[in-house]
Amino acid sequence: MAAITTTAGRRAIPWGWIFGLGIPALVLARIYYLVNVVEVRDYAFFIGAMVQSLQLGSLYALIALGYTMVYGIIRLINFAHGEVFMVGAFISYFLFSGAPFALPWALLWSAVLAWGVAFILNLWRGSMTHPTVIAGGLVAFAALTFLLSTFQVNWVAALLLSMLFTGVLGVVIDRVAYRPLRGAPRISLLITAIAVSFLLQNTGLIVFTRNQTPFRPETDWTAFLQFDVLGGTVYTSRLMFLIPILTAVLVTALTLFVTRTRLGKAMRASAQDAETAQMMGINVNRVIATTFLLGSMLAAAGGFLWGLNFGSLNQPAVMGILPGIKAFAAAVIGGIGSLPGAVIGGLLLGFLENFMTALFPRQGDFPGLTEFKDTFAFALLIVVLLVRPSGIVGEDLSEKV
Amino acid sequence: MSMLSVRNLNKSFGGLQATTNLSFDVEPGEIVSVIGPNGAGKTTLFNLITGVYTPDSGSIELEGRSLVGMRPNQVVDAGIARTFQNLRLFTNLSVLDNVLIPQHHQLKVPWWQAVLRTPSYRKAEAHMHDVAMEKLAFFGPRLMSFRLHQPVYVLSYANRRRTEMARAMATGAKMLLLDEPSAGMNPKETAEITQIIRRMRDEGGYTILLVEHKMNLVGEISDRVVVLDYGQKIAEGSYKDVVNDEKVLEAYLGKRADDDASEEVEL
Amino acid sequence: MSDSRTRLRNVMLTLGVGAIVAVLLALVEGNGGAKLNDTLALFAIWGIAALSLNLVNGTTGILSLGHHGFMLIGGYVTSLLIVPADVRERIASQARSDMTPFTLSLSVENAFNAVGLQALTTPETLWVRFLVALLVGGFVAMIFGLIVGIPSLRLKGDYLAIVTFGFGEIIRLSASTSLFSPFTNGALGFAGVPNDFGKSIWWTFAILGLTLFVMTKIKFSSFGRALQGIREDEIAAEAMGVNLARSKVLAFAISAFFAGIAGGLWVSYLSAARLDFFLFFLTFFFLVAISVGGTGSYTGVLMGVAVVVFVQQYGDPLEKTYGLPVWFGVIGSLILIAAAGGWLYRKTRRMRPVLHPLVVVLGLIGLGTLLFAIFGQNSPALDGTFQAFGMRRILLAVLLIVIMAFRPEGIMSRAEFSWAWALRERKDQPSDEERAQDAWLSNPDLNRGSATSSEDPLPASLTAEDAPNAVPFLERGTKPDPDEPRYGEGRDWQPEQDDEEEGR
Amino acid sequence: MAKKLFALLAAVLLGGTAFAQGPVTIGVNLELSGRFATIGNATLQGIEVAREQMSDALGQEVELSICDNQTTPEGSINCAARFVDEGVIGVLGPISSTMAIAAANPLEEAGVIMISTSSTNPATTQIGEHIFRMAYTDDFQGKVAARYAADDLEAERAVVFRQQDDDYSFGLAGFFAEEFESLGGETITLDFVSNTVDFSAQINDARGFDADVIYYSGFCAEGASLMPQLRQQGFNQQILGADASDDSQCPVGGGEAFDGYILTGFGGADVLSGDAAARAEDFAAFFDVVYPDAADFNGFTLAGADSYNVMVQAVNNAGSADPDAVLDALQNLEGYPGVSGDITYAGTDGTPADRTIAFFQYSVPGADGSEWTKSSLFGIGTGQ
Repeated sequence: MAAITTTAGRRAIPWGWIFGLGIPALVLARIYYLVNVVEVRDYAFFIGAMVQSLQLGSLYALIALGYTMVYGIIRLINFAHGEVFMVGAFISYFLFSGAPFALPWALLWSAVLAWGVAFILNLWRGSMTHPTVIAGGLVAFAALTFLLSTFQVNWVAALLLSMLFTGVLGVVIDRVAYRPLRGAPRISLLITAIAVSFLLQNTGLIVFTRNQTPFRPETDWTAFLQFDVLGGTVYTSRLMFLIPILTAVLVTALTLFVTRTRLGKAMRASAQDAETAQMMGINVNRVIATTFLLGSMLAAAGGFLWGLNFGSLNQPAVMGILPGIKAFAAAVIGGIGSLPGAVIGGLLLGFLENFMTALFPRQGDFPGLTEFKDTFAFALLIVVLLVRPSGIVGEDLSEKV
Repeated sequence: MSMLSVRNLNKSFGGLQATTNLSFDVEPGEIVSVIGPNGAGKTTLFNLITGVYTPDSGSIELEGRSLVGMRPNQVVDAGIARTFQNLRLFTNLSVLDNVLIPQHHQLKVPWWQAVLRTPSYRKAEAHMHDVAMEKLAFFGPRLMSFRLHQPVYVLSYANRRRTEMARAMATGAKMLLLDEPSAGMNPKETAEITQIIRRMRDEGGYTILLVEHKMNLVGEISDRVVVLDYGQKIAEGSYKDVVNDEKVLEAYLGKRADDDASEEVEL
Repeated sequence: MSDSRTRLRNVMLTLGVGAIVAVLLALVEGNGGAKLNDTLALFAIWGIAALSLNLVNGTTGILSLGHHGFMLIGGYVTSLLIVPADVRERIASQARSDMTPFTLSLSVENAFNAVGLQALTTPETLWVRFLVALLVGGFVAMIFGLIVGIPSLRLKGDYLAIVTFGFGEIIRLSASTSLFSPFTNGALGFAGVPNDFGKSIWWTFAILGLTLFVMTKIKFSSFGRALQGIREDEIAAEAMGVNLARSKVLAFAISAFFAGIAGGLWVSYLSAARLDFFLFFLTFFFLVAISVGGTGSYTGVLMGVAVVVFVQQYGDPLEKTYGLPVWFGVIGSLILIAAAGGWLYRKTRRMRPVLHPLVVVLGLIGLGTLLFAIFGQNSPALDGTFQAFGMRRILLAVLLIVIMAFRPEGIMSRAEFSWAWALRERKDQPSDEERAQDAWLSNPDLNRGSATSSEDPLPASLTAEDAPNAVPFLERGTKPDPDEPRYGEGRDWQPEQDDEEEGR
Repeated sequence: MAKKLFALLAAVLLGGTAFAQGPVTIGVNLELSGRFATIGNATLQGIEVAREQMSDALGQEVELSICDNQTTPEGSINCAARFVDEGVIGVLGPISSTMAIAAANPLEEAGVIMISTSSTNPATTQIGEHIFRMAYTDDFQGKVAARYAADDLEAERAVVFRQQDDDYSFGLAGFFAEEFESLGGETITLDFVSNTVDFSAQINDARGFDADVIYYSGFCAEGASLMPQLRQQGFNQQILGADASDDSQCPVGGGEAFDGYILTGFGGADVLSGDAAARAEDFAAFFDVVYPDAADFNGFTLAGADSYNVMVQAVNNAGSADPDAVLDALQNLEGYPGVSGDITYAGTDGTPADRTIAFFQYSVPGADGSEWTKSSLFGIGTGQ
């Protein structure tokens, strides 16, 4: 827990406004300088960079939401969330690409996911030996084996099914690895999260594939798109519309669920104080399972769109690490524990990465900031954690003596 | 020159005014008790003195040196040690270690000499060991011999209280802040603690500032009493005249229904 | 036994064991294969790194995930200083390498020549240059350790862990950028680092012994106690005068120094310095070693490292390609064992119903797969082979999850191997004489009969309500003063309930 | 000194078969899993088929001790340590320079011969006299590509994409840029690391340079992401590649972005001249019998086969399994009739003289790159 007691009232300087207005002004000035004075770039290029940042930012936001929700409820930095994002992407690949799992792996996956479905039903039916729970489990097992081993679907169904499967997988991870540690100190919980992330990485290498896979579902959303604006041409694709819109839909759905439904209210209550919520009759285990379910579903959506955006998926052991940690940085920058914070943080990080490399291009012997592209996220994460651990939107979670 | 002088101390958390221009002094060798109903700001006062919180305004001076803005370990260097209301001992370490750690800040030997166990380090270690034994001996044979090396979580509640007191003394501080030392103790143990506190003052030469709820202990041992209510000092003086003070009764027992203040109330 | 005599005895015993280990190593190096030699060297190198990480994780209670970053710095500085001249020409001649003539001239050999120690630049005295390069690598890593230590003053718990992870990744990612590539030869790194130090058991075990010496001396010194105080309760430690800033930064710096040394040896072991030798999996392996072995004890950490190195080096049968029937048989029997374990667990805990549906379902699946594997050998579904690439890391990950769930404090938890423990000198177990005296102290009335040698009974006046100025009752220290008034002669008082021993 | 003594001691004590006339074992250290799995397995098939053709040396059965280095330097080092323990007569592979350099150090010290089937980085054979290679070197491959870009494509400005954490790609990009600039052209080099998927930053840098040709010295794993993104960002210039992209992963992974992609690689039958072409053809025929459905029959397979042939020939020439005898037999091998052209090690530092390098071109009609074809344009010998 961040242990800085930020005493209110001392902040005379409105940092919010200074950064809020100052940075955009600096960026515009630099763009004007690059376009008119040095003539290295044209306005269209920056609009293109803006579009790319929006796409990348939405992807980071989708993953960051998972981090924020899990941290809000059980104060755990879910290191394995990056790998859940990877699993979601690969399951959707196997579903739409017509390269179904071999029978043994389909059996393995469906056994795990069926047990997860049974566990979810158990949360609502009370005990694992309840007839509907067992029936649900077996039906899920049969359906999943069939689906994973023979089926080929179009990309929309693949996206939805992969979200469902990965959601259930998230619940299974919580049930197996994190539940025995409910009362444990948070450091051992973090170490288990690291272990789970390594486990998923290497299982991915065995179950999915060992080298980079092309990710090209039959969809015309990835068709190229060029339009001329302000004297230059912007090269992008139709994804420019699909990714932000789909992200907006998912985020509003999540916000509606959290604010409007009873379970959502229970989630917010448990985020405030899990013990008291339990005393108020809230089944905290059900709430935590729902949090993992929703967080993992969003991560799976993020994985699918990530594949669409870049056209290929990295090998499982590597794909989830960098996006996972950058999304966590986005969650912290936005304010860990608050949903809007995660979205803001994600978009901010997307803009930072794309615009820093666009604003400081290669000129003469100045090599440009391309090499430092990945280190921005870490640098920003450390600065935010030191200066303002509660993030842009988040509230102060300091610890009382 | 008073040992501790607090001059119009103010501290507020957001809206809540925890301490409002509180001033009092503690003379060397004196035992002063701070009493008041729950939430009167007693523990906040301790946290302000020991540097855990920084006051909004006002001054705290130990023998003339201002403590405001010091980190807790600097306050201990200055000469004030404290015990905690809810026993914050190093539970997994042995009793001996618990009493050796407070002396670490006085160790002048650099770390690499400690690694090489140079004679100067061995001498300092032996000295620390003797000081620890002397402080523990203060509580008689209970904490000595075999119990020295047992982890603290094995000890009984009373022994843990005694270890915490010994730990506070071992810091080499001149002044002790005891936060409800007799909390959770039966009458016999309370009496024993009363003796010990008096001996600490007489033989150990400590100046003691005490927060306590048990009036018989406060009455028996304290030279002066300061009464706090809602962060303000409402009375100060010897135990006898403070007990009958009108405002103190009001603070503890609340206003009488028919406000007939003339009657003398035997506490 | 007087204190100095026990210390002498302990030193002699330790030297004896050291000699035995040296003899064993001599035997092994003689005819052990290259693989066994490599495994022992790897055990020593990773032991150094794990011990230094445990100084921060175990002793000070701060989870640091940036250890691979310090090893990278140590490794690269050591290799920059020690790489032989012909490799430097090859790098210089390489098309477009970013290394400038200045950075290429940074070597201990040139430094010795400049300083006039020509005698030490001969091939025979390579070990002197390697030692100097190792120490310089350690110091540079130590400086980075100080930098990473500073955020640890403001942050705690999982936030601090993430910041250290961030530092580790920044170091790794920026090492190949144009800012640092003049020093690190970009992502290519250095080949041809002399590996007769990293691979030689003598060097690695000597440095492991040195690390163990320093770490134990720190842990059992006043500085080590202060660090453990910080682990137990940071607020209480600061309230007792421990300077948090100085102690934490000290722990980080020493840990980073030895991480740099381990990095230098690791580079020499692999005879090349490349960025993908210092990925996060190194820190993960050390984390497994520490958590499995026991965070509070160095003996435990070394046991953990032994487990990790064994799995890493001799785990390759796990990753061979086997026929599908073999795989099915293994998975089937594993599920069966899990089911049997579940059944046994429920039986011993007398949970109702013993045959929980999950146990039954698992048993059926396991049996089914096993039978299918045995009898369905030649059916089309089972031909073809399969290789479980990365199975060793899965095994380590599962091991860590299980350990964290069932025994978070590790095998040895805080129990440290010491000669006193080995020779049964348990100081914290009371002898029966002391036990009697303690019982008497708490309940003089009850034990009046049994307390045979009660020369130090409880004071009579302790609980007399009507004694305003009670006589100073407790005697000083354990030796009773003859002229102190004897207490406990015949006054009557209620026996009080001071329940002495309530265990945790 | 201690090392040599130890190596001999280990060899003898371990029932070292180096001297005794036991079975001749040849170590095979290849990337059978991980990033270069397709090229590694293609090379292994080449070695196995060559062993089918000629399975005995000195009258004994030749045994292959296969070790998968999982495309990691430490895996390659472990394999090398295993071969030192087993006392093999020689080691074939690895295919890539990074793994080859990692394995070459311990093998050179233990005095074991190593022939890297397709490592083209000059540094590999410079490690020691026991280290040979079957392929040409990158400086030749870079020069030829640069000359083709400057003369045939009349390009003045070239963008070079380089994978900075790989010896092969780093060196090759350097040689191309050096030669291209010496021919009066102008180049900028853009770096990426292995497993990069998002090339937007590098493409942004390339945009300001309006190049005529793009040279890619990386592997197919990253190429399959880079090429589509280049096409999407409006870069329609001709793309030149190297032998690392001679791998089915490229056209299948990159799809139609690889249509018209020209690459340099190991010469197959149709670029060799005279009887070398004939030998290559009947090897290809024999190969189809053993592996009818092999997806990748390319220069790597031929290089694997020739490495095996040359090793066995050296053992036969030496007449005994003594490492030093085999070494100098290999060192003055003259004009061996290999399936990938004549092989001569005499007078070289381990790089065979006069290897032919071929220019191929991909044509990928369908969008998803399922039916791609690779046609060879022409071949150039190292001599010219």
